[in-house]
Amino acid sequence: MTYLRPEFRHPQLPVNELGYSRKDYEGALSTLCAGCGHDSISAAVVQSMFEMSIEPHRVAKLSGIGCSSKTPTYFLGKSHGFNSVHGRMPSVVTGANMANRDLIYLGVSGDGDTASIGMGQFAHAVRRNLNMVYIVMNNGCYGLTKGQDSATADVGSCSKKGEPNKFEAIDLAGVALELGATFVARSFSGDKDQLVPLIKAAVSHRGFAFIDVISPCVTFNNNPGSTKGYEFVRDHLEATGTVDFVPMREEITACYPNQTSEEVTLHDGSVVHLCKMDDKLNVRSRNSAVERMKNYKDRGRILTGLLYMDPDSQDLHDSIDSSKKPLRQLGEKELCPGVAVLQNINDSLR
Amino acid sequence: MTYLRPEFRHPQLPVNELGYSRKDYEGALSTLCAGCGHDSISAAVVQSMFEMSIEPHRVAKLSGIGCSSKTPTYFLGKSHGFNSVHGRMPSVVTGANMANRDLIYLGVSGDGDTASIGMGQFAHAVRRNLNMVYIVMNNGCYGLTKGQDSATADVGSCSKKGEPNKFEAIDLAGVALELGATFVARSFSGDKDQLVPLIKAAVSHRGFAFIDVISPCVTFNNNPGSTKGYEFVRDHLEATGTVDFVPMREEITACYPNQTSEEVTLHDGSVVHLCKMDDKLNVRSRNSAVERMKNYKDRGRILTGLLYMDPDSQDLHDSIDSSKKPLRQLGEKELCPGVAVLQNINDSLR
Amino acid sequence: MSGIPARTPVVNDLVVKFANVNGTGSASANNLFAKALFRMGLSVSPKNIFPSNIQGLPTWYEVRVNDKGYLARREGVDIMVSVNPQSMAKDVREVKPGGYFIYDNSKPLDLRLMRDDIDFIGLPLTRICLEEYKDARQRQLFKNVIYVGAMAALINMDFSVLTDLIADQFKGKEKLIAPNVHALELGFQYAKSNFTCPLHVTVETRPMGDYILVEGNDACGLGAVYGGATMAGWYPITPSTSVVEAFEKYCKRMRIDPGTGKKNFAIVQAEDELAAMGMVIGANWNGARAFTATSGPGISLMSEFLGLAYFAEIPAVLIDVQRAGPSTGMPTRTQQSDVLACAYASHGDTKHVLVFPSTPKECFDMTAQSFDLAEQLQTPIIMLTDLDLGMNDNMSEPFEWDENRSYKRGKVFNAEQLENMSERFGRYLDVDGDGIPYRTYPGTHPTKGAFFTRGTSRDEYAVYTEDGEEYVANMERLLKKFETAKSYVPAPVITKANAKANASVGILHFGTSMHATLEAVDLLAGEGIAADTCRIRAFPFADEIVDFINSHEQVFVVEQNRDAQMRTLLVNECDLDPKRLNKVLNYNGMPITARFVADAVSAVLNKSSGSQRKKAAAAKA
Amino acid sequence: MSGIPARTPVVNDLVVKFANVNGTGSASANNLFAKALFRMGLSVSPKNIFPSNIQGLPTWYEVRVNDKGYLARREGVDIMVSVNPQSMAKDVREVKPGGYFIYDNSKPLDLRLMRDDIDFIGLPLTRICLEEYKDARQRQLFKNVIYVGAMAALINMDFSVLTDLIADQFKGKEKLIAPNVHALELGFQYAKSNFTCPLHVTVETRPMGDYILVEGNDACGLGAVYGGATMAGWYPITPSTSVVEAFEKYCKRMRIDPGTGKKNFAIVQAEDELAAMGMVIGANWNGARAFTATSGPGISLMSEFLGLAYFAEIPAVLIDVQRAGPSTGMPTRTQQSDVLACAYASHGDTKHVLVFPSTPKECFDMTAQSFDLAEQLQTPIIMLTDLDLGMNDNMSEPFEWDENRSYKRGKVFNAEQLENMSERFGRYLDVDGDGIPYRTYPGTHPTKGAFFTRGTSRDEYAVYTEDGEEYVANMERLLKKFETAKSYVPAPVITKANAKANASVGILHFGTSMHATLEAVDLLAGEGIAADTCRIRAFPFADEIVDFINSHEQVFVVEQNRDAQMRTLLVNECDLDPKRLNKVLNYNGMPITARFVADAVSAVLNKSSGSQRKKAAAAKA
Ligand SMILES: Cc1ncc(C[n+]2csc(CCOP(=O)(O)OP(=O)(O)O)c2C)c(N)n1
Ligand SMILES: Cc1ncc(C[n+]2csc(CCOP(=O)(O)OP(=O)(O)O)c2C)c(N)n1
Ligand code: SF4
Ligand code: SF4
Ligand SMILES: [Mg+2]
Ligand SMILES: [Mg+2]
Repeated sequence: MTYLRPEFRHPQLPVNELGYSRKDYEGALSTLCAGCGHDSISAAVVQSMFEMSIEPHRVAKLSGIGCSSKTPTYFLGKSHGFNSVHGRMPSVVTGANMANRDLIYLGVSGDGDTASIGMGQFAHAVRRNLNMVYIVMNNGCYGLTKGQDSATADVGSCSKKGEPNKFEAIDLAGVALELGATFVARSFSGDKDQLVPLIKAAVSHRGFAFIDVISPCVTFNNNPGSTKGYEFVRDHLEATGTVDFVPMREEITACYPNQTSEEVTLHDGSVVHLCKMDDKLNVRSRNSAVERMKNYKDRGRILTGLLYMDPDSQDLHDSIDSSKKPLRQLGEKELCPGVAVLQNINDSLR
Repeated sequence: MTYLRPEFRHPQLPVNELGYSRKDYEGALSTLCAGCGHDSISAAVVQSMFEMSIEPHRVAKLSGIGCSSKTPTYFLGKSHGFNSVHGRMPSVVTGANMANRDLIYLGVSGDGDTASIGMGQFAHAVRRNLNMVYIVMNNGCYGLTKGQDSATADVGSCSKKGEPNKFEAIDLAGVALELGATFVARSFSGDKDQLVPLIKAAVSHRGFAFIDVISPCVTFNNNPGSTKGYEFVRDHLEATGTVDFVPMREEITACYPNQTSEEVTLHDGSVVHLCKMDDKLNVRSRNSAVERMKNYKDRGRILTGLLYMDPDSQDLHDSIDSSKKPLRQLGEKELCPGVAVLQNINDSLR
Repeated sequence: MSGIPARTPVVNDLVVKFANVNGTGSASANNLFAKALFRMGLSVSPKNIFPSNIQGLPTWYEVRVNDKGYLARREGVDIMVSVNPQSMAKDVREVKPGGYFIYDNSKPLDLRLMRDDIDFIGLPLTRICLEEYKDARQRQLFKNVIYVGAMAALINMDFSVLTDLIADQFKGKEKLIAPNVHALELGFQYAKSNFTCPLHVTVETRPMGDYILVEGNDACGLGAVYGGATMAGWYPITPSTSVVEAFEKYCKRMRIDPGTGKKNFAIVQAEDELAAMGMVIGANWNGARAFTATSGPGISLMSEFLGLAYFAEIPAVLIDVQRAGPSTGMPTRTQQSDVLACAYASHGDTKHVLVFPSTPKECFDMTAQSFDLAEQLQTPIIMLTDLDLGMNDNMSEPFEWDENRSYKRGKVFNAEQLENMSERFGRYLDVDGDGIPYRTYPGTHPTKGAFFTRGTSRDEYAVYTEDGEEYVANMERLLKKFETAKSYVPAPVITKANAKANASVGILHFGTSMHATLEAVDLLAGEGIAADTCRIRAFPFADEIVDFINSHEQVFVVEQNRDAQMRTLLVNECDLDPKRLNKVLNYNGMPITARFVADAVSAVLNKSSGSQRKKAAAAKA
Repeated sequence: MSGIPARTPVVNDLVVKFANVNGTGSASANNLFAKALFRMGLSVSPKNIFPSNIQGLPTWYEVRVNDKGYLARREGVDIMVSVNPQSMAKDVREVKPGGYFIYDNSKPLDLRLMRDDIDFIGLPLTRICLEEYKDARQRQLFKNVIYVGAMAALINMDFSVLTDLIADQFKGKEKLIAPNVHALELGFQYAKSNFTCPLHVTVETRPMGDYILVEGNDACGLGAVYGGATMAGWYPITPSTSVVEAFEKYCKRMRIDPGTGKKNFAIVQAEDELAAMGMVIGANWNGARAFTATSGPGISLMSEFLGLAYFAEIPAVLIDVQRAGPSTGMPTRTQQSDVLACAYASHGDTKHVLVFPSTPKECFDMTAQSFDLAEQLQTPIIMLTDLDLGMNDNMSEPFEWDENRSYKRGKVFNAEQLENMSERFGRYLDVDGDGIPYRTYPGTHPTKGAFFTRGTSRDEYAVYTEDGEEYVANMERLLKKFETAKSYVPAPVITKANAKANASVGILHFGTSMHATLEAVDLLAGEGIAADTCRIRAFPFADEIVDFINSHEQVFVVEQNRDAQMRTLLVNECDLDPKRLNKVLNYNGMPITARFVADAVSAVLNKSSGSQRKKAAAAKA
């Protein structure tokens, strides 16, 4: 049962460079629980794509299984989407990306989908530096199967069921850093101001851009005692700084006087500008990111924002040296060696 | 086709506390290639178990699939063994361990078996701190399928096929540390002096004890250009220090004057004594281990030896608070609630 | 002018359907309704029809009530209680002519929905709640209780049964009793004072039989406790999740060591289904009884491990609560469509023992028995239940346990036996000629009985070999073992229209197709067709099943999948002519009904008698 | 006294078997031997019999030679060339009476091995090498070439063919030619001077037909290049590894963009088989032709994804090079035992299109065609080959390619079509009535044609629904599509003993059972039994196959697995009486032989004619 959003056109809706309004980036009406963090992330995706003036059909959105993995239905209704199988979205994106390197690949997953059943595929998509944006909507539980603890639940955290979780949390950003991810960020579904520029930077990054977004499950894991509930997260957040995504040729805004700033120029000429709150962080250094994250964690704080990026990384296509022209656009002429060549091969086998 | 080792008894063979000779810890004749690193590791396992006077039948040895995973046939012929399926040994050990917490679980795997197909299961066995010794015989390639690069192959490393590997290596010790492993070591199949005490310490550790052993594949990945060949590894090794495993009640030997030393007492009273060559390492600090490993790596060196251990960790049985008596020894009386209870249940359902 | 057909009073034969929004707390009120009817001594079969979603989408609760013992779904809704505007249009259409559509008339009804062949009964649910309650959550919750109260008046339910139930339900939270009873009364009174109560469809108390009302999954979990399972490795997936949850619930009550307070069980939520199955195999290999529960996608993922367990001969218990299709294919609807995937799970030549429960009592019995079977046969036992049985309250005979029963642990040599053994221990030797070898647990004896477990590249002593003859001998022994299994597994249940002779029609069925099939026999009898039935309870198939087929002229196989999977298995494993087996297939995700079965059977009979008539006519011409 | 039976000269009919140690470089010498016979115009069918291990265990190379075009294995070794002391005892036993056992007599032979019904021929291989070569590696390598030289003398091979081959083989490394030829000569001369050459079994040149000698896996890789595959996602597993390796080899030659030097292909070694299949699905979904290759365990692991691709209707090509059992179950032996696992892969109601090549040429053709089929039918196509075909050199007709052929990309709307479309695009609408809907590639059109891909919870417009009727309609359309597939897939190949009438015996076969079956027909003819054959080349089954079965009295299905899996599929999908189909099953891991097939057939015929006789006798009595 799906509802199509009632169609009404507002003539004064603001439009972007392409002449599209935000509506052109929306999807079907969400069927998630009212207040679910995931819906805010969908909204941030809409906002980012709208602001970046990306043609919706140039985006392919893929996901695994879970409440989080349902969200691609709820944004970018003009993009092709693929709700695949549980934990295996990364491989599907890998294939899709190999077929056509010219689209933007947006993968959406949950903490169950990524940190449990999907751990292997996640690790290897990172390792290959697959050119995609990978968003984990991290609620520390399995929403769609009614709230079991996931592997990102903190030890001692209590979901609605009431039993404290017994195992150490897997920190997906930490794992991504360890495995060589070239863009790593963490955010919170409740912080759209931070999330939108992060998504934009991730889209512009060539390579694997990972955003771990803490996204409370209001139905099963938003109670006192849960370390992934709105209240707890809001109380324990700290940001690396404010991130500004500056498209090519636009001017960079300054930081507040007492902040240091760092700029990273992306391969397409756009710039990520970070006004740092934590001036010990060096976003171009993997070791620094690891150290800062642990430092905050040891103090019981959650460090959000841009953690690390390497704008000069080689993506999978670069590594395997595949043609610039998307493989799926190659014609029969380019693909089929023809009769004469086959004759030679036959001769070599006699 | 398997050969039984020719049986001849040497009356003067040295025996251990149990009166067993080294022979009692051996297995069938190896069918690996002559010179394969894996055989040296098998020998180190035999040596460790012999020296620790462990009754062979108290050990269960399990593995996945690969040349490395074949080795359990070649040591501890009096132990039960299980050659399971590719990449899934950790889950089989988990079940086995749940059934009987009193045996010693020795898991053997390869870099393909662990870092590729087995990544997810490996990560979760670590996370649960399953009480086992997990040895990866790491040759940077898929030996049994004839030498494809594995995910631990260094970028640029060339196997016998001659093509440089394109992807960043997964550092399994790094991953284990990131995921919260409570005992992490790295060694080299050619360094029995280092490997034997590490295995002994791992056996004594309660929790997940991980040893990444670089183990050259002489047939497919021992050529110049390979960073997992004997020569390269020998040239690039550095050790954290010399490790001494000291069973309970024995005296601890001193270090050389210019070395600092660190001692870790295990839950069974035995002590791991580390004479440090790298005095910046603190083996009780996870962050220190991570930092030191990266430090050596950045300098193109391979740091071996004991990297980290937490002797007070809770293993999976502790976390779930299961009975001290092995579950498989519980009798029908303890397991079956009986007729009267069932009657009550029926009544509650009317 | 009303188009309502003439109504004659109907007692104890109705279908009531509640249309709700999921996540609004309607479940407990609806359960209250069904359970009250159950306590009135009636047969009830409530069905939850819910979306793959947590909150906000339409969900239905359909209760069929009768006093004939019928427990299948029945088509045709007599009374629709509509509390979800989202699905109202569809819901109105579903009411059968002469039925009732009960709705919240706090807002006016969309007139386009009106039908003149049914009655519309408006209850001002929202208005009453607004007046009575202040708290938003209470307003939402009690709305559901109020319509149950109204239903009590409308169909003449025993009100005291309802209030007793409320008292039972809130034992320990007595404060909640009064407000709930009050809500019931609000509805009851409103209906009494505004409508002629009761309607033409009513219920009446009957003597209560010896039944319980429980979800199949709950019974499986309990069966695992009684069956001696100490380990469960699992991964959440609807509709199987509640099996392990029930196991945990009962273990926490009955498996805490009284001395130490420690757990005499271990439950590990795995990282995925491959790992869950690996854990089960590891634990069983090591001598514990371990199991897992999953649904379709899990079966696919477990298949490599299932093959290994088959070849390496490791016990394992796997409960497959079937649902429709892939993860994005109606995961919250019921089907029996994993029969083939389970019977032949894994690549290569494999066959697995399957058991098929039909009721919660059988879920309990067969789960417990599966642990015996797995260890006796040293192979995985797959129990095939489904969403309908697993997640709906099912009426069932009560659970039973024989005091004198003891676990059958199969052929395992202990330390003493090994010590006294003079010959060489051969893990895969067919010592007894039944195809079942002896095993040993790790750690049993210092020098004897150790062996190396692997697939099929080994001889009878578990020594590595790639010899073709050894391979063939082993594979044939496995076939022999499968043959042996026939006499261990639950026997089929046969019903006969006439005790002394075979009817000409024979209907095979299994699992949740049972209720519809047995009721269909009565419907067919009404049409003058006598039919015998044979309920398959296990694979490999007992000889009685083949006999049943051979001794009936027209044979039908009732199942809830598209591809007639059980029929395939029958044909293939019993070397039957497929033409002998007519298909009766329901696979829209809704539990099958008796009418569906009866119609399918008589359609075939009519056709064949038609063609016989034609043939006869042709012969005459 | 010699027990050697009387020998009469035999020309062009022998089996030579080389017993080696793996990892000692024997493969290239053995290949040289087989290829020389091939170039002499003879039929050769070399079989590698190797362990699941890299170095040091016994390995055999068996070459059957004849001039009748027979390409199956044949029982009975005429000449055993034994260079492996490990397996010598077994190897001596295998020689047929009157045959020869050639061994390295540098060390004395163990006298206990002696048999008096065969000849022992000692070649001082080690000694010659010690004398001739200094380098240890050379000593090992040339030992193998020397025995080939000796064989040339012993069975009268054309020596110039061997030297030509050496020249071809070392093109570019000319320095190596002379020492190799020298080694050949050493063996040749030694045999000439020490034995009466030739033996009673010899070979003789025949006119060379239009054949090639190549491994099936190589042909698959080449077929993927010609078929337009641009992406392969794979995970290494014996015996499928060389499929993707061949694809890579040919791509590197023929798919490098001449302008940029970039690769017009992408090969990704996945982390496991689940990922490999996911990649293939992703790439095909996005409009590229992509494939994977695997063996049994991979099929198990891919089954969830295969189900998704079936329901979501995504093209995919999967090559399953079959082997025996689980990972630890004879992975280096051949079988045809994944037929059922592939046909019904995944939970739920699924069916997959299968193709079965029998020769390298068909590997090539069918791989290329599979990409057309996958896109035309929008479903996975699984090609079932096996270790025997895939990893052994097989004689085959040469590869062919029709200049005028063009890729059939199936029903895909492009931007222009979408632009001009007035009606709403429905991804799963059955527009043409053949069950095959239209798809679009991501990124095609700014506003039209986008859809959301998921399993079955959707309507014809790919909009989410859990409606039961939509589900059923979709599932039935999938059946219709499967019916349509019948006319797309490769047709069966039928041979008839007598062109004008049907023989009473009909033999069905597929894949690598072809050679044995066709030869068995000749053997049976020798026994006075006429048999027709029908080679199944695809599932779903064409009507001709059913006709073939119906028009033969005694029908046999030849296959290389225990459970008669193809027969199951036939019975089930064609609604056949299983009693009509006799099983001929070989599953010891060795390629099936003609003798095995012929014996199995005549055993059944004798039994049934025996029982007919009995009946006749009984009738008379
Ligand atoms: C193979 C498989 N196993 C299990 C499931 C059941 N399942 C559906 S969603 C889900 C977990 C979802 O958790 P997460 O990814 O964190 O998403 P959330 O719902 O929390 O957003 C599970 C286990 C499935 N669909 N497929
Ligand atoms: C499911 C599955 N996929 C693939 C294989 C084939 N296979 C056997 S061993 C192996 C890799 C072994 O590599 P590694 O673990 O590094 O062991 P090594 O041989 O190098 O010691 C593979 C891919 C298999 N047996 N099972
Ligand atoms: S269950 Fe949790 S994660 Fe799922 S939609 Fe509801 S709030 Fe969101
Ligand atoms: S192939 Fe490599 S890993 Fe395997 S046995 Fe030989 S040397 Fe060892
Ligand atoms: Mg989650
Ligand atoms: Mg390896």
